[in-house]
Amino acid sequence: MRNETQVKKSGFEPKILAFCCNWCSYAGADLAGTSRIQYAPNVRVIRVMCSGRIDPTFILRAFQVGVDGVLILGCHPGDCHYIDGNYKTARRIHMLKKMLSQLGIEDDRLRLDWVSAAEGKRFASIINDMTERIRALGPFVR
Amino acid sequence: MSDVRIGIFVCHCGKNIGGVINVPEVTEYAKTLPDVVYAEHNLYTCSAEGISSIRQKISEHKLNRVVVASCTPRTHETLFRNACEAAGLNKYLFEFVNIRDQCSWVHMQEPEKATEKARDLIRMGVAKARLLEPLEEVEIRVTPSCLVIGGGVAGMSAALNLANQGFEVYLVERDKELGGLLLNLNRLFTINGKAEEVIIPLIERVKNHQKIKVHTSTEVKGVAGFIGNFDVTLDQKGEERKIKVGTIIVATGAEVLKPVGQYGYGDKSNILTQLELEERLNKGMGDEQNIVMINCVGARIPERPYCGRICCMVAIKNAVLIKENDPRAKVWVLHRDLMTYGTEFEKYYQKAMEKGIRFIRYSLDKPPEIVGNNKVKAVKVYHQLMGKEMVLPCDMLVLTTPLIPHEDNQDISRMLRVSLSEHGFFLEAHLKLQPVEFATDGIYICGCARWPTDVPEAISQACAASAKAVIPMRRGYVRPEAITASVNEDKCSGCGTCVLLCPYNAIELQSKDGKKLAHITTAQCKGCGTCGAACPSGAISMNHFRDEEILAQVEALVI
Amino acid sequence: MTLEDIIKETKTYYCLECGKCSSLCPISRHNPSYSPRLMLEKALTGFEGDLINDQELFSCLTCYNCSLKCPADVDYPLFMQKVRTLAFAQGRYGVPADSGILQSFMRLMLNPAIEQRRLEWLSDEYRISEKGNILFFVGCAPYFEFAFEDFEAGALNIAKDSLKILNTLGIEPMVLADEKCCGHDLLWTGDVESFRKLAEHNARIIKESGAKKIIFSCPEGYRTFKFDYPHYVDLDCELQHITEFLAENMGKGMLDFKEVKKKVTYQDPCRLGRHLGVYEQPRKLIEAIPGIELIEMEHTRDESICCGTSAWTNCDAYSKQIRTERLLEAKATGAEMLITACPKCQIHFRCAMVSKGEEKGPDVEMDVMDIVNLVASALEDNGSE
Amino acid sequence: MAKLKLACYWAASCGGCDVAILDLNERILQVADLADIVFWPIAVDFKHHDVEAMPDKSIDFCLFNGAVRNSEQEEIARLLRDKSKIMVAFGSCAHLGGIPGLANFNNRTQIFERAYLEAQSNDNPDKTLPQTSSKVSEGELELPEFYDTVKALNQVVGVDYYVPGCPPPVPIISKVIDAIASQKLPPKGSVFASDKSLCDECPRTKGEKKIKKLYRPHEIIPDPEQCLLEQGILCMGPATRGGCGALCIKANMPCRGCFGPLPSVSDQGAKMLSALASIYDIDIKDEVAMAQMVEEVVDIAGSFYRFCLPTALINRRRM
Amino acid sequence: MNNSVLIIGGGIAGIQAAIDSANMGFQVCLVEKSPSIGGRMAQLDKTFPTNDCAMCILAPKMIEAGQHANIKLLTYSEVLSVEGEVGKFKAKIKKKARSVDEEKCTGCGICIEKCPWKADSEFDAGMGKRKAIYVPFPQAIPNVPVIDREHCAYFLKGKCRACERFCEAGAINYDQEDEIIEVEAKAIILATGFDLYDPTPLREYGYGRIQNVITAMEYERLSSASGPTAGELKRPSDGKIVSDIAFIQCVGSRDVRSNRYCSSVCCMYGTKEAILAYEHRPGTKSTIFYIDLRAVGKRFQEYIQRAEDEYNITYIRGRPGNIELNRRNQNPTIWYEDTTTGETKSLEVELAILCQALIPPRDIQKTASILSIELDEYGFVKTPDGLSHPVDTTRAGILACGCVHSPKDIPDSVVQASAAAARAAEILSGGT
Repeated sequence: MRNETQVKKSGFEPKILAFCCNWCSYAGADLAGTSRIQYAPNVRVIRVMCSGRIDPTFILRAFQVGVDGVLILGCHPGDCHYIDGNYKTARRIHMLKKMLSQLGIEDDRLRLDWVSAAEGKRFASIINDMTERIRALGPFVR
Repeated sequence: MSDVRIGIFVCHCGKNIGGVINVPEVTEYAKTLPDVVYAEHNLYTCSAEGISSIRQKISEHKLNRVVVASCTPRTHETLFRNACEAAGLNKYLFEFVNIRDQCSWVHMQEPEKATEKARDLIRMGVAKARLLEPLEEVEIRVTPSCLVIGGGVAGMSAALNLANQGFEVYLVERDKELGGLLLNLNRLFTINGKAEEVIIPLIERVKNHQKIKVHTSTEVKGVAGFIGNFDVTLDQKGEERKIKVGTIIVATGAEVLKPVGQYGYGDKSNILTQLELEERLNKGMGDEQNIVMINCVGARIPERPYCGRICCMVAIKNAVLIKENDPRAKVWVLHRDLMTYGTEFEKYYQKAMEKGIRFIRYSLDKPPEIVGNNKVKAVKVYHQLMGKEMVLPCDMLVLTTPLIPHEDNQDISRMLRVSLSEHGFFLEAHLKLQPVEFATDGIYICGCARWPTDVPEAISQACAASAKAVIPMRRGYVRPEAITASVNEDKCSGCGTCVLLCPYNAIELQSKDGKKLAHITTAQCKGCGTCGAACPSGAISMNHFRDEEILAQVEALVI
Repeated sequence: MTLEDIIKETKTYYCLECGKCSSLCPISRHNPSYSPRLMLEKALTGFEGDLINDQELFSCLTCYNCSLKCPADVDYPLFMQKVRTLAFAQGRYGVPADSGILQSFMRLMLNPAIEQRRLEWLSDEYRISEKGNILFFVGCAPYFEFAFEDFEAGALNIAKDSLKILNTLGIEPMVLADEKCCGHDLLWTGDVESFRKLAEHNARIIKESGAKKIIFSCPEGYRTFKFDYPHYVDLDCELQHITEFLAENMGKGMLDFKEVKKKVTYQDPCRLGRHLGVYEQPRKLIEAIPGIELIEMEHTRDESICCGTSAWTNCDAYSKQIRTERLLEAKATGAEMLITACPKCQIHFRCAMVSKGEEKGPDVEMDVMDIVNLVASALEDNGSE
Repeated sequence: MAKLKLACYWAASCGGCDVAILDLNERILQVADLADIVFWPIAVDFKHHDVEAMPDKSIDFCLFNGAVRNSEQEEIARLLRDKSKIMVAFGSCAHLGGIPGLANFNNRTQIFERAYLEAQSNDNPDKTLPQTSSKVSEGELELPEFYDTVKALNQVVGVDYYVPGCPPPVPIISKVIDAIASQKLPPKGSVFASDKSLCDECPRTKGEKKIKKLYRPHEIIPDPEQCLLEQGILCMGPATRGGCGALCIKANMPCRGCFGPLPSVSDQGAKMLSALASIYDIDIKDEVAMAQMVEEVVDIAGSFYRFCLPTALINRRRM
Repeated sequence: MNNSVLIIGGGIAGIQAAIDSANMGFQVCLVEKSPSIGGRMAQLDKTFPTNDCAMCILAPKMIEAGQHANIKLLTYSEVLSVEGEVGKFKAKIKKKARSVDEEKCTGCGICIEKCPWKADSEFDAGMGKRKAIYVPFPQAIPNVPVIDREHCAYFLKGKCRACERFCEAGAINYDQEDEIIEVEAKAIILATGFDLYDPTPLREYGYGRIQNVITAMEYERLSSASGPTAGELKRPSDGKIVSDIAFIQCVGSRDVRSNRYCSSVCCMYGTKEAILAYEHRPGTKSTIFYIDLRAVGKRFQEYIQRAEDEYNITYIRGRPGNIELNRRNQNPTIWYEDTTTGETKSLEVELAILCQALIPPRDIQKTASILSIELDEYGFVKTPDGLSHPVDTTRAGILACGCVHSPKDIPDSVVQASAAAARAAEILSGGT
């Protein structure tokens, strides 16, 4: 879990945007809630019907307006409610990460992961892990 | 854009939200957001009085956008959308902000952070709400009639179930008469009843049912349209007919694999498939004394990895019939696993053992070998469980082969725009959630066309498919959620990037005054947004999740 | 009786070839080349020759450990018995133990001309009667005395103590002078004809004696009279093992025991346990003796492990290993004495603890005593010692 | 009616746009009698102070090509903006930042080190670097300030119309001239190109948009008829405005996106990446294939932002 | 309730039949014995052959059934009697007192948090604990807790009342009584699922005697994220996380001494659970003892092939004789004959899992007599004309689907449920 001293010292509270798909990761986030699993408050979730809906433009725009990190959470491959939306997401994000590295944006600032509707604990651990990584990287200065 | 008047309702949810987030402060903050004309917080927005408050405030403040900040849309979005609709506001002008399951419940020890997060989330919700557009759920009328393709036991059972519920059925069968695979079966396992005893009465009931129009030696040439409005062209011996149906059930069955080139099949006279043995059993057996059956011929091999599910039972049933016909006959069944699953089949397997039928397990890497040039004289088999080679005298060799998909599944799949599984059978929408439905709405699948099944399973699937088809037909209309994609033809350059991305084949390039443009069949689109995200010209917009709306949320994240 | 008939009678055709019998068989756990399933597969696939001439055909202990758990309801020991009958008819038989002296005793008894001096051992302290309802079947105990020189078979003591206990209960059973071997070992090694002769003889003399009830101290005799004789002779007497009889009558206060401070464990003989289902009576009897602490072995009751040899045939290194392991299991309970209820178990266990010259004897020392001797020794010594 | 006053300027660009104007061939005469060129450093000898002397808004229209890379260019851009009624961003550099915009992958320090120190051809033992002002015997020399980030024209001054292309094709230039001449100008801010992507006018036949592998142009001889992207060649056509008449495509070369993004697209690179990744037909569980995909699209940022890095959402590399 | 169907059993089959009938416009009354619908499938972690999580499949259907206008949920209720005949059935249903007012309760869960009394959780197959006032599992529908009167201090000793004190909605009502509800229906669908065979009688396998011999359902709860060990495969004896395990197929199936039939699904769920082990801890070694590997459904064979190639799973054809305990490290030692080589060997593993048979629900006799339908020789529902009317029972108007009909996997149960709905629809529109 996050230790308090680390936060106080640097004082930097990362602002992280997460895209969650309605059927799996959003449901997993809700399950973390119903199971009262506590995690870092730095993430704001935008719900989309499928991770396949996320246009790389949204991610670039997020960094442009000063978000410190972007998290894409979709269904595990094979679980997608729309059969294979998450397969396209995987390819897009994989290519986008390479492009971002060329633009000097650290790899950890954009992360793609899979969370099923029953993995509340996994959702929380991803959020905490992402918050720590972004805190280590420091604020995203354009 | 008419002047936007947003109303926001923040929920305490008892202590669940209110206990962590400073709801009054957040509500005051919401009031400061642009275009927010009204904001209130209540103990339980989802309760009866919460709902009535929303309806009342919509008319009172002439709200044309509503934002509710409370639990999770997955369980309560429908509830609040209906409340808006009841107050005369289009239900898609509603945005849900999750400040319980994804905020108060998970940041209990950090109330100020939780409150700040709630403020951000509400700001994002309002930013999106401001750009929401009213959407009409397009009501698609459903013609209360169904096309059943395939007149086997599955097709006929589905047709009967539909007709008995008063729906008109067109039963189309490629062959001259109804019956399908069961016509040339002698007996059916488990109850050992004669195949005719099942199929003949079924055919009679189908033929005499005035609600069922039977079209034999007829093929389906083309299918256009979508759920509720399928325009089907039939080809009856060259003469074309057009019919209009609301739903389609595919029951085209499958065929028995002819194991040409395996174990000498085709060039040795006393080698048959189980199907040919059925005909021999129908007409009467010769005086063969030693019968050897080899199971898993052409199945569970790298080229065809699946198990034919019912071939073991067919083999055992025929073996029992041979023994009953001539107890002195010696029957060996060479197998690689005996798939007599369930209560009935296992009992039948025991009955076979009682009758003296002997089972030998062989392994894929040491298959049986045939002895004899123009006729099989013996079968050499390596008994895997004894680690010993055996030579079985053999007057008749029966090869048990699996059911394989018809070649023309490919054409039907392209015609109906439904997909095939890697084995060549039809691919259902979801193995567990929708086992007898296709991903495309309004088209259903049952029987061996979906996967090799025995008669009771085929009839169950047929009734299930009929149940699914009856739902839209009984209601008379379908109202798919308005979250669908739409193409702006002024922006679309017809590059075709979107066409193959759609898992539901809802997009195709149509030529319009000389130019190729993408066209989306709204009824088939499920609104996943994959095409919208990929369209390089930004010509596809996703209703209720438009680029502008999502970008507004992104921009609102950082003040 | 062809192999097919045997398969039908013993329902061997139900075999699922699952190997559960092999994994439960004490022999196949030690002898890698022995698998009851393979034996049976040879029958199912018609390799009669291999089956009949198989060296291991006579290794099966017929201890029922496999059939009791067989998911396909195959009566394997009966299958073995029937196949051995086929084999015997073709001159096949197992390797007799102790160079066949026991078999020769049995065969001698077949010869009517030979007079047995059977009751030599019967001193007058044991009161028997000419006429009566109850008959005590002595079995081959007298012959066992001479079969084994290098250790004390102790079979005769069992017979003596049985009489002693019966007398204490006021019962003076009949003991027949011309009683012959019950034929158990011959039947189980396939010599059905000899078995029939012995069965007919015994039935005749018992009928003549007018006995209504026969008490056995040897479970093999008890099983043979109860399950096998009915197929060959008709003899309607009530049959009971002595432990059953004592357990029934113990309660009447006739047997009062003195304290015996001893930790013991109990070996369920296959015939008494799995064949006949007698598990509780011997235990009730042992625990009735004050001061006795009965500790169960890990494999007990219907899961107890056979003493490793049956019908004096195919006793080999593997049988020795089984016995040794069983003794070690007995020792592991911390008991000082291993109680059994079958003269043969006692002989086999004692024989195992004696080094037979070629191999080093096991490092297991354990007193092995029949339950009858234990009970007799625990009686208040008002009777003659 | 009085002849119009035309100004042209060549900021951070290659000069191709100026040459393109001459490509009008005989039509240049029509321009000559339509307008007087009052400022065009490459072609006519008017000086900076001449422009300063002109009254504001006296120039009818100014064809400004080239991006803004240093303080001088910015100054002149502002000057011409004040002096001209219509400011036209002429060519990719002014419109989107163009090829010079790719310098945004580096900053001044890196550029100077490379140019003046590391470059093998240098002979610069005492490592001197250009300074905005330096004292020499003749007196004080001044140089314009070299910015870290290259900017497109509309990031410095207001722009009325955009003429895309590198260089803008002749038909479009003449269309601009006619529009100005006839005073029938499209709404402010519009781009003289098609609102649809190049695919709309591309002569090649389109089959299934599905690619297994991407080839560099030299690795494959493409079929002349079929869509290049479908043959596995990276063609920016789908994400680029049409209107150029598919010049490159007709020369059997893929489009490189010089006409910039479609009207409703805010980042050409992001959109092309999204389309390309979506139609890549590989199994995401196959790490090798996924790594292969990223390798095959050589220099992703460079290819997708070849002409429009300065106007992209993330318009420079973070140092 | 003119056009109405009574559905008994709220598992995946009952839910599917209810949704289909309701979507066809009929009124449905769904009766479920336990406090929440969801049935056996809710206890599963993942399901074969797709390995997608059971709850991801089940929750949407539960929510749809819970919110459907045409479906009346009667949970924590039992059918007492059924009179009449097809088209005119009258059923008496006892709705047991939950001691919580369903209208007022908002499912906030404070009462559960504050309740100090614990009991064995049936949902966790006895592996974990639950409170006296409880909801069987987090996603329960209806999300209204129930007070287990046998373990609640108030009902036992009249004190505590903690739940009442903390409940803001004032929903706790200790003197709520059982209610008898009359329901009319034209057709009845029986979908009461199955129970699991208790392997204790098979003493050779040591279940109940050897701690580290557990049943497949217990394993499923261990592996499930919402289970007692939050998904960590800790073995019962010392809580050690296991990495070398073995599965024994046909425990209680294809066995004269228990059930002679084959339970159809154990081969597949055995492999699935072995795959779960590998997923939880890559490198875990699993051995599966089988006699016929019955992978007959869609993509089942490939599933087994992948299990062998990628998940370090070894298949041995041989049915183990017995399991002995290695006292030193509490490891079960499995004795078996590898029938493909004829060798009798033993394998010591850290955890042995018995793939137990599916048996008819324990109260099937009572249900059958209430509905006066006949059962087959194994205790499943008898289908008189199995070939042409696979979901009918011996009584007109009463249909059966799912595992109460005979053991089958989830896809087949869902198909049969829809088939039962179709047959009921035929009856409701005047057919027979």
